[in-house]
Amino acid sequence: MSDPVSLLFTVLILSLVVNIGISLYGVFTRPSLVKKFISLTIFSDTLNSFAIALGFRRVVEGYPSIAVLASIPEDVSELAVVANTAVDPVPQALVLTAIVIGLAVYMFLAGLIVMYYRHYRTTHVRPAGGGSIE
Amino acid sequence: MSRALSYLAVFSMTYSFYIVFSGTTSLFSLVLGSLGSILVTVLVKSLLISRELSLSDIRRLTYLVLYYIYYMAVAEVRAHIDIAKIVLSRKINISPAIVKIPYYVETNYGMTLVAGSITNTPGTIVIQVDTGRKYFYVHWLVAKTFEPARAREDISTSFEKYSQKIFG
Amino acid sequence: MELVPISIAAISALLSVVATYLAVRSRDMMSAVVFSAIQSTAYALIYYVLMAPDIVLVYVPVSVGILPAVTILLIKKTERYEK
Amino acid sequence: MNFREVVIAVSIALMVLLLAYVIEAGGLGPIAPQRLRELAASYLLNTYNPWNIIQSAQSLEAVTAIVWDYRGIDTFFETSVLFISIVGVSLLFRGYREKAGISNRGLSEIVKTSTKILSPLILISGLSIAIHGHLTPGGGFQGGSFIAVLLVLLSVVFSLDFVVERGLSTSRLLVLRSLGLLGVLATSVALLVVGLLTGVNAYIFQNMVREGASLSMPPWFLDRPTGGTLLFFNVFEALAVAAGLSLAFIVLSLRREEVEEALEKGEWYE
Amino acid sequence: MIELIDLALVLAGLALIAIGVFYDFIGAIGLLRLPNFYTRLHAATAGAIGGAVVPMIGAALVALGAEYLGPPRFFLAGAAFASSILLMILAQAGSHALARAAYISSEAVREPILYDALREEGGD
Amino acid sequence: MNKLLAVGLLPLFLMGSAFVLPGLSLVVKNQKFYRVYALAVSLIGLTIASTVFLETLRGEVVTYWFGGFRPPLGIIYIVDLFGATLGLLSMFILVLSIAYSNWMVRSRSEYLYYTFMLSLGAGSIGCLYTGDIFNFFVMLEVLSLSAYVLVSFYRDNPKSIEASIRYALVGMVATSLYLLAAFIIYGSYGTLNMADVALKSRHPGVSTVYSGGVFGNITFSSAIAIALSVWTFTFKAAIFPNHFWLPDANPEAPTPVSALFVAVIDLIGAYGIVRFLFTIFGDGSVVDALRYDILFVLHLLGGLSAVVGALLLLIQTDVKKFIAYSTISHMGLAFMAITVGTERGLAAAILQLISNSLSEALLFYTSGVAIVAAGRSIESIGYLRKRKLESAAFLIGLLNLFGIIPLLVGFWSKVFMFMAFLEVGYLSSAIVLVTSTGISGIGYVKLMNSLLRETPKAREDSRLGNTTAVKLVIATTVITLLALGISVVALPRFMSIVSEAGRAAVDYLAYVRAALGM
Repeated sequence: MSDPVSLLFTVLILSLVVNIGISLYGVFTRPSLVKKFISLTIFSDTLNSFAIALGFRRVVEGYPSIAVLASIPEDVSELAVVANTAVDPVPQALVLTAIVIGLAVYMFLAGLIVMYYRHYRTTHVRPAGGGSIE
Repeated sequence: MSRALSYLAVFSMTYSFYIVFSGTTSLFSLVLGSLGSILVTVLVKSLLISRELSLSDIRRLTYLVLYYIYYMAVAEVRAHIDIAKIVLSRKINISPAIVKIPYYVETNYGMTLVAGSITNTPGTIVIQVDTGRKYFYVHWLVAKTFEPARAREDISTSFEKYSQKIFG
Repeated sequence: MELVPISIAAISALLSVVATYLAVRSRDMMSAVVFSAIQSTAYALIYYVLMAPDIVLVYVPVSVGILPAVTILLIKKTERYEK
Repeated sequence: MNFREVVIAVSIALMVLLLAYVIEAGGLGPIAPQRLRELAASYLLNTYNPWNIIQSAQSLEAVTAIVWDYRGIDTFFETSVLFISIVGVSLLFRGYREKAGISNRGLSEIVKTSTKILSPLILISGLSIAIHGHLTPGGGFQGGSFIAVLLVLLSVVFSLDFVVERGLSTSRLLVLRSLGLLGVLATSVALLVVGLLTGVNAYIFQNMVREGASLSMPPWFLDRPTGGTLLFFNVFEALAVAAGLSLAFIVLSLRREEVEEALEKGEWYE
Repeated sequence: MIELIDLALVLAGLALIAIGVFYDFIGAIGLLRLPNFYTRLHAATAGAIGGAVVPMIGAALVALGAEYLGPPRFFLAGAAFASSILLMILAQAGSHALARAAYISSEAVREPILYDALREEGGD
Repeated sequence: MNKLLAVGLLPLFLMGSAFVLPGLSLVVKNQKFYRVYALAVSLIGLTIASTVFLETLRGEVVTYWFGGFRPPLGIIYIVDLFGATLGLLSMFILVLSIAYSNWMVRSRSEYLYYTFMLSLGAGSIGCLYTGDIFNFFVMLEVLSLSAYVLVSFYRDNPKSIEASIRYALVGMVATSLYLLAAFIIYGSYGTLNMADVALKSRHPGVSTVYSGGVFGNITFSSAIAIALSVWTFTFKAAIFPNHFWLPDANPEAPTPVSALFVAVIDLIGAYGIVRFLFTIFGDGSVVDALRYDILFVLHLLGGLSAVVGALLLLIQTDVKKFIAYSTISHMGLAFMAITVGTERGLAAAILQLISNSLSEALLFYTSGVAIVAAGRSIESIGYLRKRKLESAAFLIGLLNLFGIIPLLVGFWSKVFMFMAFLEVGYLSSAIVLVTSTGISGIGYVKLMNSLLRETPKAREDSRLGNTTAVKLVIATTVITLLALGISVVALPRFMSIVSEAGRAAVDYLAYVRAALGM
């Protein structure tokens, strides 16, 4: 923990974790569906950021590079150079998928909320139907 | 002939932007990009050009370049110095007004060029355009006159002169 | 050397906590959208610093562009204030 | 703050504390480590590796290679989730009349002309991002969302009527979306179909030569690698995403009267 | 000779960038000091043209002069120049659309204003 | 490993056939075409699923490498007897439901309805076949989103929209938590392959090709990953504290979809629990101590939801809600059997899942006829009195759920569960089983009673004129129920298959060997 970079990184990850908490609180306690919707987008964004932070690494000297080969390599040894400096590409690929999936669900949810408003003339969760939203 | 020319104009604009945007000259990018540009040209040509082009339009293009240089050099510098003076002076000394000024260019492109030039010089912003009666409504930071004809002389005469030559 | 980018990331993460809190607490939906856009921008900065340009290219149109646009459409079609 | 909210807040706080503890206790390895995970190193070593083509995707960009080749089926179903969502939205608003009453005013002539000039530039930059997906950061989804932004811009600046008159009605957009997805599907089974026809072993989502499967997509186009299937995936995905996102936006921005009219002539059988 | 031209290009570019910094500053102060939405928009225009287009051209000149960058410098210059042109199109359309929307919806305060031709004719 | 192309092709085929439909809608306007199309597609799907089942029946674990990459590098589908059995079950119910929809669903947008039916099938098969933790998440989303859309299919009904929103909001949180679990597993195990994780959770020192060794303190991370994913699965399976969505969403969906819910979504919840707690983090893994606690808690929750479901079922006046609560009760029983932790318990749970899915579907199919004619109240069941086949089938479905006729599979599943509880000495669980059966029995008798009092038709509906399709579907389901019940007694091979399926879920070594080719 004496290392300042680790300390800053801990700050980053802990604030993401706090964000998870705040947004989940918003999803479960706010009465307005739109507010729930916004909180939900923040929630899944935070999970994605968490994964990106997982994929980050430090290199012996300098700053890590992106997971892209800058030019067409001439022989095998150039590949090892990239593997020694690049960040982890797997979480990025997973997050790419997760972002698109999230967008898909949110668009449908938005349509549902508009329809809900057409029927009930409010975006607040109705207490009827035997219970609250969660 | 003239039809092909209009396609060519849109194509060259698209393709040159593509080359600058992608930033490579590898054959891969050039060939695929030309295919893509042809596709885009076919898609948007009717949106962009209502009147087919002719060779005389080359002359117009030269005017466009000249106009651009003049515009950057003279009008913008003057307007920028003015607004710097206003902002930095001890007491803000402005007399804002919305004035009506007529315009005489024929095409929408010409109108947009004039309006864009007016808006891009600090101190004047086109708030509304009346394409039927051909009037701009301009918000003027330091209005010298409320008279349409006089205001036109102060604001847009020089822009319009070139715009008429370029777009008719 | 690597201290500067990491501190940018840490600061924007802290900023995002504030933005998230305000977005969840505010009663005006429009300002909630604005705060969530601020939070998204902070995240985009984090992704950029953490060397994920692909994610930035997806995230900026989606979370700073499309989703706020959809949310604003949603608010215009429904109601603006929470009880 | 009633009792329920307190319970929820406490349980969420507990979860957050637990998560923080797990991270701090090294549950995910050291924070900001120097070592790379072995799997990530394998991907980085193989993403462009003509000397060991059996595990290579022939793509300079590792993320696109993972997204469309190593984990291709993930991405296929990811894009079908988007498809389901978009078709779901249009199912939700089914029965509206497209042309009636949609605003045909748009913004002023100045903005319209500026948008006209910009439209080919936005289109070509979206295409460029998609075409170079396997060479530089970016890819099909990114390019597609660029193009979708143009269609959204057109429908805002010129009005929906204008977009529909130009042949991009919602039903056409849905067909375009389907076509893009069918392109993705066709690319993913292309080598399999060839293999079945010629009696050679091949895999679903096969790209280059693999263990016991000798077929391969073209690895090079002129002077750059194509990443085999990746180029086709990116282009088709860009088409699908552009059509899909603009479709969803148009449907979501329908005005109240139209939707209500559709609701009134409802068709609710049980 | 070529070095001299390069140097001149770089110096001219740096001068343009310096002007850009100055006008960004002007734009910021103007946003604070000017009284209402419409007048502030003028300051923002100064920030967009003087503060973004001009330094972009400066960056193009610097890139052209920086020979050690090799052939990619032409792309840098081209990209910077192209974005300056794009900015000029976008900035005017954006300012105009903002002003028009604000005027039509009457969201922004119009005062102080000496004369309003648009209102006298009933708008639109 | 290209042994069985069918495994990899099935979800892709279903999804691809769904893609075509919106495009076809411009060409073919006649909605009848889409009914035939969907039925044909799902029948082909059923054929493929049974091929896979027959292959795994030979004691093999079938794998398919997508893109030809070796496992930790690429995604693989890996199907053991357990997954194949459940896959066959859900495809079977999908075919029945689509055939039933041909009769029941009338809309101008029928082609879209079938799009979602097919994608629902693709999602469930993908979940059951996949051998990758992140791919499981993607398929879970395919499944969930199709379900949200189908619940809101009658969008003119305010209740459908409301139910869909409630379901979608919490469902999104649940799947996101699973996503977090997947990220955490990647973070600490450095791999996403289920078999790879299963191997490393038992032997942390092992280093596999491509993915190397573990990366962090796997005890902590496995614990939190299990906690998060188990929460998701209890939500999907509608177990007690997370059961609230099922009685909301299920009745508001079109009846064929309600019938499908049990066999598709609840089933995935149970499957996920078994995969995670038995195959991946099973016996002998680093989280052994915690695993027993979680199993115990789940056992408790299963018992609670069995009793609560049975109690709430008594007060329902809506027949679809009644069946939904009966589902909750029976899923609770299945969970109790799963979390006993023995192979016998798993076998009993599989039998219970099969019996429950079939009979709940049967109840929905038969009551659907009554609902069309006379509305959704419990009394409307009386309409069936004139229709011999339907009323007999309804009775059989109820008796199967009640579990007192030895001819039906429901009886045997309860017997095996009882034996499984006694084997490990869970006397109180056995008592809970009997009690919940008794309580729900009261409800079933009430329903049978309303079958006796004839209700007249409340509305004219053209669909009631021609019910051949319904009769076919109902007859098929009844025959399956009877055949299964009889084969439990008469065919010793049948029970050994069920036990093998249970054993396959526990036998992680065979799973890992097949996946990693060791």
